[in-house]
Amino acid sequence: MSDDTVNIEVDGKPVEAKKGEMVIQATDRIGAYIPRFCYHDKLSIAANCRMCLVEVEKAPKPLPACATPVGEGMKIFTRSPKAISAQKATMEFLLINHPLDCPICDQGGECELQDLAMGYGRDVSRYNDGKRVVKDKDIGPLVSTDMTRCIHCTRCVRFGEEVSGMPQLGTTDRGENMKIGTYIEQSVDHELSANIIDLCPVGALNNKPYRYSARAWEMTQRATVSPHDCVGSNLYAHVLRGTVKRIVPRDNESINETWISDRDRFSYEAIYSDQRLTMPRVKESGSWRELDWEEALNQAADVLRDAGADSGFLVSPSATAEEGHLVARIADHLGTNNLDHRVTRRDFSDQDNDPLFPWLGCEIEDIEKQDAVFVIGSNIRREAPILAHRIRKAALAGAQVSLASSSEHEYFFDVANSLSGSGLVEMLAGVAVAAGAGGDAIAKLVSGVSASETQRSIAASLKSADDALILIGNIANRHGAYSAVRALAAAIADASGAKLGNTSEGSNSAGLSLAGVLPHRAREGAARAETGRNAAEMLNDGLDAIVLVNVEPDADLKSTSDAVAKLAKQAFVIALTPFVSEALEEAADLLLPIGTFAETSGTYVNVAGTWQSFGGVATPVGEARPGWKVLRVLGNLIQEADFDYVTSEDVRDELVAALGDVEPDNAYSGSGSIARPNGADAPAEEIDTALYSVDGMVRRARALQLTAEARRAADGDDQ
Amino acid sequence: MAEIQSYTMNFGPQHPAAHGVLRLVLELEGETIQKADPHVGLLHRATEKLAESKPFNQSIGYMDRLDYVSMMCNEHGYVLAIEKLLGVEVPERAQYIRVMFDEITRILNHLMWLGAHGLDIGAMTMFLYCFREREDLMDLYEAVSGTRMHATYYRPGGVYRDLPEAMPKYKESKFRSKKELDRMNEARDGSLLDFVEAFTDKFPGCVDEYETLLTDNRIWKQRTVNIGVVSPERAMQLGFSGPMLRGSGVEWDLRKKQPYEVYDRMDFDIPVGVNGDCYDRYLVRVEELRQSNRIIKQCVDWLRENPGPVMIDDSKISPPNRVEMKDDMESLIHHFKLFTEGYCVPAGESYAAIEHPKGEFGVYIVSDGANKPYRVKIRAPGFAHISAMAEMVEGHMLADVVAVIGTQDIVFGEVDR
Amino acid sequence: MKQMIADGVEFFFGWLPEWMQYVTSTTIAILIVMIGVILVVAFSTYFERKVIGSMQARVGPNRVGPLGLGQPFADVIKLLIKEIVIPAKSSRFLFVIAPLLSLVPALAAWAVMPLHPGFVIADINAGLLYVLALTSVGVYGVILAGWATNSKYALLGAMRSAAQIVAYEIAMGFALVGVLMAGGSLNLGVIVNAQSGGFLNWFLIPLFPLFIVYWVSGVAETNRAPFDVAEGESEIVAGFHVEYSGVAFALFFLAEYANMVLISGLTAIFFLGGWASPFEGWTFLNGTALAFLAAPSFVWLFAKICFFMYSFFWYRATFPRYRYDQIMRLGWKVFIPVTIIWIAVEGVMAWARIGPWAGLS
Amino acid sequence: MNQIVSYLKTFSLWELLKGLRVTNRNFFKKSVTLEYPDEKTPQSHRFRGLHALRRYPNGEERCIACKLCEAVCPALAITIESDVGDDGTRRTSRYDIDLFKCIYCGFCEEACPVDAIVETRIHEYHMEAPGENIMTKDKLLAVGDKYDAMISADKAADAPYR
Amino acid sequence: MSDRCETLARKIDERFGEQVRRVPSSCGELTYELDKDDLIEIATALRNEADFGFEMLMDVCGIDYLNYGGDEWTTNTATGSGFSRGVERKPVILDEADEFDPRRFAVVYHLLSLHHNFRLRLRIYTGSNNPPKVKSVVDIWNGANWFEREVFDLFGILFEGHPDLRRILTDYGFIGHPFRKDFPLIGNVEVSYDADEGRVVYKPVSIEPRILVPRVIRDDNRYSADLKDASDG
Repeated sequence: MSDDTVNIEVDGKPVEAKKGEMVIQATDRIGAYIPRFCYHDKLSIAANCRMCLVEVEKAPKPLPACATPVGEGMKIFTRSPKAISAQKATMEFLLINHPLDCPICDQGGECELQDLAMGYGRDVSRYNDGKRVVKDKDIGPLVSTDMTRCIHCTRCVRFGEEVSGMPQLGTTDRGENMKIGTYIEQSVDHELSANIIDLCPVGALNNKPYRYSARAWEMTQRATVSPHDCVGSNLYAHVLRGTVKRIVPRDNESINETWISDRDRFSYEAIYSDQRLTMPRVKESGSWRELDWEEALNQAADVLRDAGADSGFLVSPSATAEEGHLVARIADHLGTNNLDHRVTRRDFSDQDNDPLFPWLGCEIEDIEKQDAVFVIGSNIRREAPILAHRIRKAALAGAQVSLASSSEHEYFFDVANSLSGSGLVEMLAGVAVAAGAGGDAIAKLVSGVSASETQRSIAASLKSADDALILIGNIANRHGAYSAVRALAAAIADASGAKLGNTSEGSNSAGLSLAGVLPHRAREGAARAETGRNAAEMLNDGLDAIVLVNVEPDADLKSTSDAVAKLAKQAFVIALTPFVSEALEEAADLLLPIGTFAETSGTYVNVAGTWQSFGGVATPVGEARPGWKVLRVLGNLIQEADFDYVTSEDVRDELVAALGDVEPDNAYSGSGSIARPNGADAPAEEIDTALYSVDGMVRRARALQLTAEARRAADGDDQ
Repeated sequence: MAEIQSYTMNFGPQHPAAHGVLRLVLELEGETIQKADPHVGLLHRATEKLAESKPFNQSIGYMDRLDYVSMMCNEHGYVLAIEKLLGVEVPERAQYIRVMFDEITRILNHLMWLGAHGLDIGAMTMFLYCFREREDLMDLYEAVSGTRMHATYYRPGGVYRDLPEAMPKYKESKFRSKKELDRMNEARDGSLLDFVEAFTDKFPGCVDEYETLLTDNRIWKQRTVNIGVVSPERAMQLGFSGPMLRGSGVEWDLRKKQPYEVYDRMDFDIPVGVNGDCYDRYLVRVEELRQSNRIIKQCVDWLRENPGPVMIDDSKISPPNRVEMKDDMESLIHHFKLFTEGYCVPAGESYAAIEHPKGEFGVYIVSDGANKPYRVKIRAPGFAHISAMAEMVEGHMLADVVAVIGTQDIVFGEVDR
Repeated sequence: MKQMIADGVEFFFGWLPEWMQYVTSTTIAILIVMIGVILVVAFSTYFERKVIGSMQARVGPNRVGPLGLGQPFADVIKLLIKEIVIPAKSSRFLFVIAPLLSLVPALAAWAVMPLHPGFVIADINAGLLYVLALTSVGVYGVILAGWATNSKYALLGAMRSAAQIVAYEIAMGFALVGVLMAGGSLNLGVIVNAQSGGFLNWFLIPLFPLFIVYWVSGVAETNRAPFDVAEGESEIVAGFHVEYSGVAFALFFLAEYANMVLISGLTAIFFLGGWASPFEGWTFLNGTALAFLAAPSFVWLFAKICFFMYSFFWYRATFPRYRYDQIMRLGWKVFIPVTIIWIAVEGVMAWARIGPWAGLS
Repeated sequence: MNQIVSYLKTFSLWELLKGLRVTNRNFFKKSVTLEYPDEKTPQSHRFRGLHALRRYPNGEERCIACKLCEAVCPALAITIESDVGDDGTRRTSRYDIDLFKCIYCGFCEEACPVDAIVETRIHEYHMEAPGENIMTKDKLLAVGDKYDAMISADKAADAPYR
Repeated sequence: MSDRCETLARKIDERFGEQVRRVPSSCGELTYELDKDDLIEIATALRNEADFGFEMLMDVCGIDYLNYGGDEWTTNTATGSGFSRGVERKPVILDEADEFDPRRFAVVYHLLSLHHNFRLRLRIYTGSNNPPKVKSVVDIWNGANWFEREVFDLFGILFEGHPDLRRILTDYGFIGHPFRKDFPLIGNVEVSYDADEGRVVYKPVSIEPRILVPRVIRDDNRYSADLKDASDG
């Protein structure tokens, strides 16, 4: 028995509790359930619902379990007559002002108030007077409000203050008149804001797009993984009769805790958008004709077979590893090395030094343990809101967070050092100098650079920290001088002892790298005999056939401004896509409908190197089919041998077996001399991530597009 | 000369006297049964498995459909098992109502049996006379529950609604004079209890009529006496219960021996047979008709005197009444949760047996604390009886098979479940 | 009446040769009887349903036409347009011929039935033997139907029917021996005449046990309840005609009812004085408006047939069905001894000149 | 003596004649059956027959798509799809009852918090084509509209017992 | 009643000692668990010995304890995660394992003594064999014949010494044991008439499984006497 434990007794059972922890934490651990509304593991303790009253021996009154620290020898009774009657009384008060809304309330069935009223409350009310009514607030397109139902647990308020850092909800007035609301009429638009839906124990805050469309008891909960960012947040899809009705978080302490970003939560709407491609289509003398799968696939196979080595594959970074593996195999069979998933990258010059299995540099949950974090070229809140949340936690815990990016982004914590403006390479060079980095690789980059105050401070923070992390973000990834940025970052990491990590595009860049969807490197990591054309080159050089896998030429090929026109010039473009858009219609010649992440099974390898497989959760819309199946049949048709996979697991297992045990590793071994980009070579602009246009699904999610954030972005584009 | 061989005959499953879907594979020598092999299961609906997938209350309606001629008795067994696990006490009035309707059901069942048994043996008029009386009882079912057969009336904690104060009446038509209409509506002028009482007054006369047609009739006796004889020891060995057991001379009636509800306050006798043949079982059942009539009368008298609640006053188990549900938060929540989730029954197991018209109807429920039963096993009396079919018909003639099926009072709803 | 027909024929067809006139008049007589019988049969199905319905506290057919009187025609039409299903493994020829075999004898027997004083199609002296012969032929239809169907149920029905008819034919024959002893002739008309002189002269009274035996055997012969084991609805489904449908079934149906009417008629003729009035000899009626009551007439025969038909229905509504072996026992072990004993008793009566023999010297 | 009587009874077919008397007596009694489509047996106002969806007196649909009836339906005969209605309230966009699945247990009616779904007294209905067994929302509302008076009266009569 | 129950329990404990284990019951019923090897010996004694005289076997019932205590709706993890619930149903996979959890399958016997007016429940677990096997009691109580056939049919438990162990309730040629918890409610195959082939054919089921109410286990105070109105008037 160590010093930091105390012995208590819960309902006659001896329990060992940690010193300083609350009674409710001890009881939860042993599974003795105490009812509660306001208490939440991830939030501070408010003790304002009073539901968790328990009897404690020698205490004159029942005590709230969530706000009573354990003490040696404490005897707690969770189900004694006194505790029960205290809870019953609390319940009665809570229900006094609750409206008779259950039948029309979306929370009905999953409502904590209902459950506790059943389990801990009276069965008939004694209250006969009128009930309080509270005016509703409009807090945006994502969260619907019925504030009359609110029981003032203040979880949402605490969430705003403590988790998102953006305190948009608060309480006004007190006693009977207490209300929860926004101080001023404004929408709640933080990228994590919709988590308050999950937090609200009653039906006051609800999911607006999902409003009234289903009941908790009829939906099947199926696990899946977010396809929108490199975190791979764990999700549950709630499915009714094959249709995704809503997405909720799946707890995973090491990835997303209990939170998910709004993007993950609401993107499912796109599955049922008008722009879904429901039948294969072919362009014949300028007009589109629908055709059946057999004909479509035969045509695609014919085109590819004819093109042979003169074909190319552009794969979305959010394609599953299975899809990547199949693409790579088909490309092998055709004898082409023209395949790439790095559709947003512009600088391929140093690609041979790309890590085989790029990653974050540390586990996601370890970010919050860092003492210093240096984020390079990233609008991290938009790229990966969950990572941003972890960094915020680190910052709140005292970590020095430094930023270097083209523009200032808003963060809800104190940023230690911030560098902004154009010239990312120069900024980093200064830090490198300050950190004392040197060596061949960056010799040309740092020559003649001197460090500013901020740069020195950044270097110092990294060097002095026990745990430090340097994170290269997506702005840097898309940077015209990415090679230089990476070389510098690696040098800084080397010099300061910090870990080097990078976020990546899409949800599966790592998986696709491993699968060999690269022009220069095959599946096992072996260099290809002949380096094929990379994403940019494929567009620029005419090919006989180009296959787009879940890539929209106008929005996803960010590195090339005129991708649509370039593709339209290609001989034959086959697009495997869930959606159809004008740009696709212009660029492609054959459209094959594939499923979105919800309709296909597959595997994503997230930025921390975790392989996460998921099954299809929804019935595919129309004639759409899972991408891997389409590729499988295509492979069969072009007579690739050993291509008879029955399930996506077969594909994955083959890939995993081929990879052996490759570990995530960001070690940079560049030795070549990377030239400093001069004025002419420097890219004109850096490409920021827009929160709600990262991929085809998000762009078509109705509710997300109605948010202030999306509207702002759209206005920005218009300018 | 060729050797004489027995031959096989398929009796059923679409045979008019098979009482449903019994398939009997008979080995005959001439018309004499050498061997009988009953095949059951053609009506198997996996009620027990279905019940495992539904909250407790939702299966009540499926219990009706087990033995579809004694609907409420099936419900009774099921709700009793649940009540045992929940440990709740049913209001007294509900207990009397249950007893009354159990006995009404017993009469319904026995009338159905008598009619069908008669019809099998060729006395077709019997069937219609029985149905004439059944009609009144069906009206009673309809008056309390809203359906004539599948009542869904018993609930854990009581019965769904109290007895109505008025019976529906015949309406005028061009076929009936005013006087005739008044005569037809005479018994319906008062409450349901008046109607029941009028029935109990006239019913013994009806039984006399049945008996005149059958009891002494030499053809009836020839067809039933010494047919399908089962000794008391054998009856116990084979797991017989109800009239099948009593017909063999074993005095065993759960209503007397292990009284449930208010049977211990009822005054009635248990008829017992002597020879254990079809005729004795016939006599036992006919006498039960009279005894049930007595019990009903006693219930009517009590129910008249003692108004009161018919459902347990605990919204954790039974939904609150509708008026409260509409303006009371607690009640609405309980209503909502009870109808969407049902109530959870404490973990444990219980076996509730009732004296069903056909024998011991037992419901064994295993609960793991969920809102759905973990396992429901229905011990249907007919299942044990029909398993003895082979033994009972061996050596008899083909026509006796029909008499034995009749005497066993088989209903495939419960045998196959 | 037969004379009337002959006169009419002579009037209209006097130009024909005499044998042609004879043929024509006989044909007309046959037609009258046949149509009459078929109508009676048709309506007896209706009345059976009505009677049994009433006994069972229900209404019976009441939808087709006033009081449901159109029901028989509706049934006929339905049966006529229904498909005849011939089982694949049946013997087709026999399957088709069997219904005819059972119907024809039932109708042919009417040839010797004295329906009205002086009206009988074939006034043959061996009428009683003819009747016995024809009723025995009827069973071949049943046996063939059961055998040709190639179904175990049908075969069982046929065997039951065969055994039953053999058993009861003997009892019936013996009962008729008594009648012919009393009547002194095989000619049915003579037998009827032997019973003239009021109901006290009917053979019913001296031959009461024979009457019972004959009547019950008659019920058994027609396969009617409580002896309907050949059909045995609840045992062997429909017995010999289990696979018959449409017209073929209708023929069996017709035959059964024609047989019922026939048996009713024969019983009336043998034991109830046929066309004779029960009030014959009530001289005080002479000259009054009720004089017709005493006159022998077809109406009386019809009334008696109706009574027996009602009895058929009545039994069906009342009694359970015998088991096959019990019927055999009744036939062989009860009825045959009873008839033999009563024939002996009759012999004594004839010797002692009592009863029907009183007038003999 | 008894034996003699019983022999006499046996030979005189006494019990058979008694039986014949019973049936003959009934022959002359009035039948208990009714002329069905023209007259009907009494029907309880609790009768559970064909379903109907009701409206408020102002014509507004009662149903609020709470789906209690769907959840409580033992036979899974009810299928509801709900959505935000034109006026922003909770409404059904589909309400199907499969009459072939329905077991007429009355639970839907018991569960409905707004008395929208009811089981009426109507029990004489038929279907002619496959698919007609599905009572759609429109059909249910039509039944409710047509028999509104009867339904209201029945429900009012039974209200004290529920 | 309960006195007599206790008396019987005492007698059983005395007579069989370690061979039987009493299972506590909340509703006054007497349940014993015993080893399947002891079944015949104990059953014979229970029937024959005057103290017990269980001359009737009312019921034989199989139970599959595969997911006993499992629920489909997480109801009290609201502390950590959200309140949004969906029903989690594990995909049902037919069990092909060679071994089972030894306490997975049980056979329950309901005995009745007319003489003493007692009821008694015996439970045996089948052990880990696949297929599970127990001894038949048909020789002790002839009425067990069909009950055991039913258990065999629905659960696949074999009864050694049964004279005629055939399927009873399911179709001729049925595959699987439908009451096992790993057998899907909608079944595995459906039958339909195939006009082309001119016969009835079996196909994999095409209907979607639909269960609306999730299985929920609640462990709260709802039935606690203290929650009743009596305590606060």
